[in-house]
Amino acid sequence: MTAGSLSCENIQVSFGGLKAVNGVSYDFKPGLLYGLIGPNGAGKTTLMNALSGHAVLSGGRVRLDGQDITNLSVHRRTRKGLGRSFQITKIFAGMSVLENLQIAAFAHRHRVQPFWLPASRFAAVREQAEQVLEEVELSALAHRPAEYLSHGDQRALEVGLSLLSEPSVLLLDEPLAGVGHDQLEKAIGLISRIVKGRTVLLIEHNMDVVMQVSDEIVVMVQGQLLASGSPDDIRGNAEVRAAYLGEEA
Amino acid sequence: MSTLIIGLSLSFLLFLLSAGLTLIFGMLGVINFAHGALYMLGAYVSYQIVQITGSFWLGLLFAPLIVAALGALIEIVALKRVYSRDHIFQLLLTFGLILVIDDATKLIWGFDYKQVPTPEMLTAPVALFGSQIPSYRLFVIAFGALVSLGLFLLLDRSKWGMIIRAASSDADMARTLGIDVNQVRTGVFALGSFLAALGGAITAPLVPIELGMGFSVIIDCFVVVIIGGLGNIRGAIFASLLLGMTRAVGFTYATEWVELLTFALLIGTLMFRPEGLFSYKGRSA
Amino acid sequence: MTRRTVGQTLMAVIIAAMIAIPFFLPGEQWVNLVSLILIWALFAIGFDLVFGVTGMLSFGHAALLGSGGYALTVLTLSYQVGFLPALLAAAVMGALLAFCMGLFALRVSGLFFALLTLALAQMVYILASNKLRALTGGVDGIPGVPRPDLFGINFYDNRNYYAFIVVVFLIGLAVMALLRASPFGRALRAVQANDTRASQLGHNVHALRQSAFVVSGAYAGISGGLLASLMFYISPQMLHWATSGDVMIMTVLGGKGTLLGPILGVAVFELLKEELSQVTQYWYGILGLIFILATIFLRNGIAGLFHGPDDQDQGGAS
Amino acid sequence: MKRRNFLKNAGTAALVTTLPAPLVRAATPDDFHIAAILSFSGAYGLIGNDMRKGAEQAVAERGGTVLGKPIRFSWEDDETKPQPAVQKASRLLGEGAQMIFGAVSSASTLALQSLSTQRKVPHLVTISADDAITKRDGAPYSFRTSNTLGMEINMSMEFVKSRGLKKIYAVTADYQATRSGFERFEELAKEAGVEIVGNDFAPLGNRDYSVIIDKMIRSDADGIAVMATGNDGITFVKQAGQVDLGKDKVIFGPVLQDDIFAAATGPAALGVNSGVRYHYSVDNPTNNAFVAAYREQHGEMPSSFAGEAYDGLRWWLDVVEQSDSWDVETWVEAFANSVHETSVEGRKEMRACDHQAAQVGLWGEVVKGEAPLPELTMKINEIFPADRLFDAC
Amino acid sequence: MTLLALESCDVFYDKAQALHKVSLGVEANEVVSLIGRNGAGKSTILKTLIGLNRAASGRRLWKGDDVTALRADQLGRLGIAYVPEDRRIFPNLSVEENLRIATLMGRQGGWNLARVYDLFPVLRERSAQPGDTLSGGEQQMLAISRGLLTNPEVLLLDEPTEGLAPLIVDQLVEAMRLINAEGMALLLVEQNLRVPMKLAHRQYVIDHGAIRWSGTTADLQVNRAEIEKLISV
Repeated sequence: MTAGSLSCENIQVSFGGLKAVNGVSYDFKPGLLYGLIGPNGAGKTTLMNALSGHAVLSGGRVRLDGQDITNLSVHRRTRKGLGRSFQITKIFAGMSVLENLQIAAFAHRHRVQPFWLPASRFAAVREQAEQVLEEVELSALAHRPAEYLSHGDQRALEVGLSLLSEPSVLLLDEPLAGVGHDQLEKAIGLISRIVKGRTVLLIEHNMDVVMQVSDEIVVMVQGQLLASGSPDDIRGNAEVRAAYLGEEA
Repeated sequence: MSTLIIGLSLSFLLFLLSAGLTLIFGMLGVINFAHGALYMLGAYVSYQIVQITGSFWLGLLFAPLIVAALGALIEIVALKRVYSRDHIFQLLLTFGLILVIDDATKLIWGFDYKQVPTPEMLTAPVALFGSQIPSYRLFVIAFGALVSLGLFLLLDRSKWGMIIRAASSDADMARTLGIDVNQVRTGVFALGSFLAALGGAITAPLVPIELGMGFSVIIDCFVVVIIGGLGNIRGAIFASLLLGMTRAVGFTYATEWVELLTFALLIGTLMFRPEGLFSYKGRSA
Repeated sequence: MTRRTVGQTLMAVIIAAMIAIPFFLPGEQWVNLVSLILIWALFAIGFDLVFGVTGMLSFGHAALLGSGGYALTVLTLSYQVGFLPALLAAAVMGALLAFCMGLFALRVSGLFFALLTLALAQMVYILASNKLRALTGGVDGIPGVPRPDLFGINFYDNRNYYAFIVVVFLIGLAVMALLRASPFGRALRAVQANDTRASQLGHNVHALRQSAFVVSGAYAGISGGLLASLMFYISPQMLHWATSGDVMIMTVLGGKGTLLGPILGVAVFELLKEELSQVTQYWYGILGLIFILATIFLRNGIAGLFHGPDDQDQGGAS
Repeated sequence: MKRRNFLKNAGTAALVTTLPAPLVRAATPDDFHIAAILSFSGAYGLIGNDMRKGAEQAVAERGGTVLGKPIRFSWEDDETKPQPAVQKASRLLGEGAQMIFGAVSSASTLALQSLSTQRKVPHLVTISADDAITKRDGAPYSFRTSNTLGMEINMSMEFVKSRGLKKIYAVTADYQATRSGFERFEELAKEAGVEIVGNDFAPLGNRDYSVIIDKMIRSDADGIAVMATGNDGITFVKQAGQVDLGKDKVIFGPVLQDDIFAAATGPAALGVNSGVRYHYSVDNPTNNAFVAAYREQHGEMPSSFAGEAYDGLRWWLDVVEQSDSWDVETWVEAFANSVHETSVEGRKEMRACDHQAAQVGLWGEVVKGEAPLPELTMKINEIFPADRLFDAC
Repeated sequence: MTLLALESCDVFYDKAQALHKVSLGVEANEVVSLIGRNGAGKSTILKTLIGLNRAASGRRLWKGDDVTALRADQLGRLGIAYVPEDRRIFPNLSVEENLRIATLMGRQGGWNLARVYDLFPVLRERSAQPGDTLSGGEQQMLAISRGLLTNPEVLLLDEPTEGLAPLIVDQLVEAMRLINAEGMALLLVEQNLRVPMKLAHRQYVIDHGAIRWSGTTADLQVNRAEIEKLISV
């Protein structure tokens, strides 16, 4: 079986009385890029949290490559090949860009973190980190403190961090949010490069981008799936247009 | 039966001691390590007032007010500057305050023990349930009940309570409604200091007044506050009752285990509910 | 970059000078003072692994310090164990107690963690001063804690014991420097900077926190053993929460999250204490005032002075 | 860089360890330097100040000199904690202090004791009462000139017998010394045919005795023995007063009350009986002279802490003077076998076997005082001879 | 008369610039809407107007006076009310307390407790319940009522209809129309055109922290295709 299939069965997440995700079932097939769209508050990020283990399910199951991961902790899911980036940038402040990536690489390569040698002595890790650095085009900024990067570069680093666990499934939460026009091309290029060979679930509000890069679009409204299909199908879907533009369906 | 009465008096003393601590945490997110020092100060100031006026009641009234004013000053001069930083800095600052308050007390009142006599009208014991109950204990119960009731009315029913609750749950939103959150914070810290000093003043006739007294109560306060859930006044009263009753029963049957019983209760609670019996996100202030 | 290097070098030079002074100055005053500073510094750098690097405020480190002190005392006095094995046992004891405390305390985070460690340590304090008095000598403690008996050197001479402390300290410092620079140390910093992200990258955050606490416990245990031996005496006072407060004050004063900062913090604290207490009996209050001012105005402690205002410390506070 | 540092220091260390120990005590120093380690802050801060006054009186009285050299005190605050006590004493011994005076709390004193043994420096204790301080063949350089808890316990039982009490309810601070004190008391009670109808161990530093007091009220005891002192004792007596426990039961304890504690307790202290270490009302020429000089100097009556400090230091300095030597061993030898005929409490005799002064025991009751006495003061009712209080050594 | 305006404001979050030289204003008695995608900077503009964000440069004006330096509570007392996107109902206050707290400011005007209960009768039914037990739509009504009870001259509404059922949306739109009819200016933030087209007199289109288009609703109707591109699929 190809690695990278992710399936949701009737996922439910509630906060207090509010059902943020209400019965979502969907099979994400290996190797495809899914664009997850929907109006604000539709539950997109919550769904992603449910998949990555950051939200507690009140019902339903999550399977990765057929294996039930519903009750696994976040770091165990990561080790099974589920990677993720966050909507709000979650890089490690106080460390350089390269150090950030090394943190990720060490996590991937060592179950018990080595304490007997300085981090700088692990050439393989460094190489891997540098490789990703190149991939996300941040090589020139390797030694810059991460929090001093421009917003766009921080987002790129954020994506780079997710890559180091060599995930078969990658969840990207608004990797382009706040990226300026000038950097948009570069960012899109980055995303299209890294998704190769992976199953990707992408939350993104820039419709041009979503439509351009996605194989499939999944639309969520009020905690439920409204529609799914090819970008063209979705573009022509009246219901979806109503959800966005507020036109009567 | 007398155990019950004594347990109640222990409980209300504990509640009076810890109410201010949990109030300040609930509103400001600050763990006020200097709470014990303010309690001690309350006892000393009430001693001073008793010395001057000869009236315990004036001490009980004015000592908390004076300490509250000092609390307000501390908040404005020092604490205000570190709200925006990590909680740890606020904790550190109040830790430094202990040292300053302790030495200032030493400077003003010297080393020797001070004492506040039991007020004249409460010296005679009362025969109840076949035992002699000190009338001062009964007063403590009544006063404690009154203060907790007053606190609930203030927080749950009054305009000020509404403002305090609003500002503690969402400071920015409260600001847009015209509430000067900075002033509210100063007020809450002053109120917490008031309660600490009230605890000191009411305990004064029961114990010798000395420099170490703040040090010894703070751990009890923390235990109450942790069991009750940080920042939860209702939880604090429940935890005080639990602890007070446990101690009364413990003193009756196994005095030498009372101290450990307190911690057993704490650990038991935390095994069962790590964030206290009432988590501070709870409904009441 | 260069500024940081210059700052670190400067700090290292100051510390090296401090260590060297007792070797060259006559009289025992410096020997005693610096001995104490180095032992506390060892305690503080261990504490900072939890506090400054991993971002957990432990208010229970006194219990770890004391447990090490008692382990060494009881083993050497009651079981005639040699000093070095007993010192090792002190480390193990500190680590073990840290592990046990961690089982409870790591269930919560932030201020809850601080309060819970405080309560747990206070329980250990009460046990030691009361219920375990057969082992600990109760409130009065145990006098006559021995010093090392090695290579035929008389370590009861404070100068010789000082040399011993310096050796242990430097080993401890080197190990800590290595730990902090190792992938393990990096991972701890990542946990502090962003635990959600760290776990997302595949780090077992709970295990990392637990390990940091355990290592820190070992440092505290060794420091406790050395301290008991320096004083020839141990009592539950070592376990009192005020001791936890002291090490926290020193660490913040020196600069949390830095390797050398806490050492400077300890040195300044002890020096101030030494000097102020000669001048006024209200020195604790003055110290408190200095500490409050430092909290308000010296965000990154003394180490921050060396690194300049805009240079965040390595730990990436808050 | 770190590695180089390490090597350098290790090298220096190795070098130093091979040097001979440089400390040889000068034959005749410039002054007689006393390392006075007392509590000026913390729980016993009050005591330290009084001890200092008493000690200074003892020195002033002899013109500030011994063996023709000026006496110099270094007053250090141990914060009522053992670690600072040792730390500060170590520093002073490093500077060449000839003796240690202190500390206040038994914990600090025991800590100083091992330092004194280690450094072979005489150590004078005038307040700490823990029996462990003067054990048989114990610390060779430590001496105690004041009471032990053991003798005070014995005194308590003498009081029980003389008062004809038959049933005792006890409360004991949960602390090593007081626990053994209670055990001793229990044995003595058995011998004397006195029944112990109850005992509660209350935590040290307990702030609430109401439940225990309630149990006492309900009991048929005619005597209440309080094996606790300081805060614990004051708190107990204060709270007992709120139910008039003393109305039909006699409250007493080995070190329950003195003038200072009574002042802290308030009216509830009236009628409470206690062993007293020293009291200004003891009538003998030495004491009368001391009290007069002290009152002139400080405008108050000397406390038991001041009196004991004065008495012990005076005794020690006399012995040193008589030894006419700067040799520590000579002093220790002489002091171990000395008798203090003119003590403020009467006669004291140092026992060579355990370095404990055998002495009379004062027993008193809190009564109302008239000026110039404080409002509440101790009235010494009995003076027990030493042979009834001390077991053979 | 321009009630409330921003003049060339730059706003940063940490080091990321959220607003670029934004200038806009609300006239008395006017309904103005800010439209844009998620993350375009609309909420940031509102927060800057009400004083919860500090502008790195530029000015805030109230009836022509410079009020850049005033704090949020002072601005609130001038007559600016804010209904935030996530409603921010005080969870530990009852529904009625959530309303009464707004009246403490003491500004006089046409709105009182009885009138908001008439406007949203469901709130009267729920007046004793804790604020966070309301449904999303009820919370929105409560948030709007809370804003009204300060009797402001201008009410800032951040996506008041987001995530609500069409029926509730209609109810809210009617309410806003009524509020405006009584003379209160509204500044409305929306992601889509549904509500603005019904209510607003003038519109600003925001993208990437800057104003991309502004004009009357009639103008917008003319350029609708172009504007939809800026905000949607």
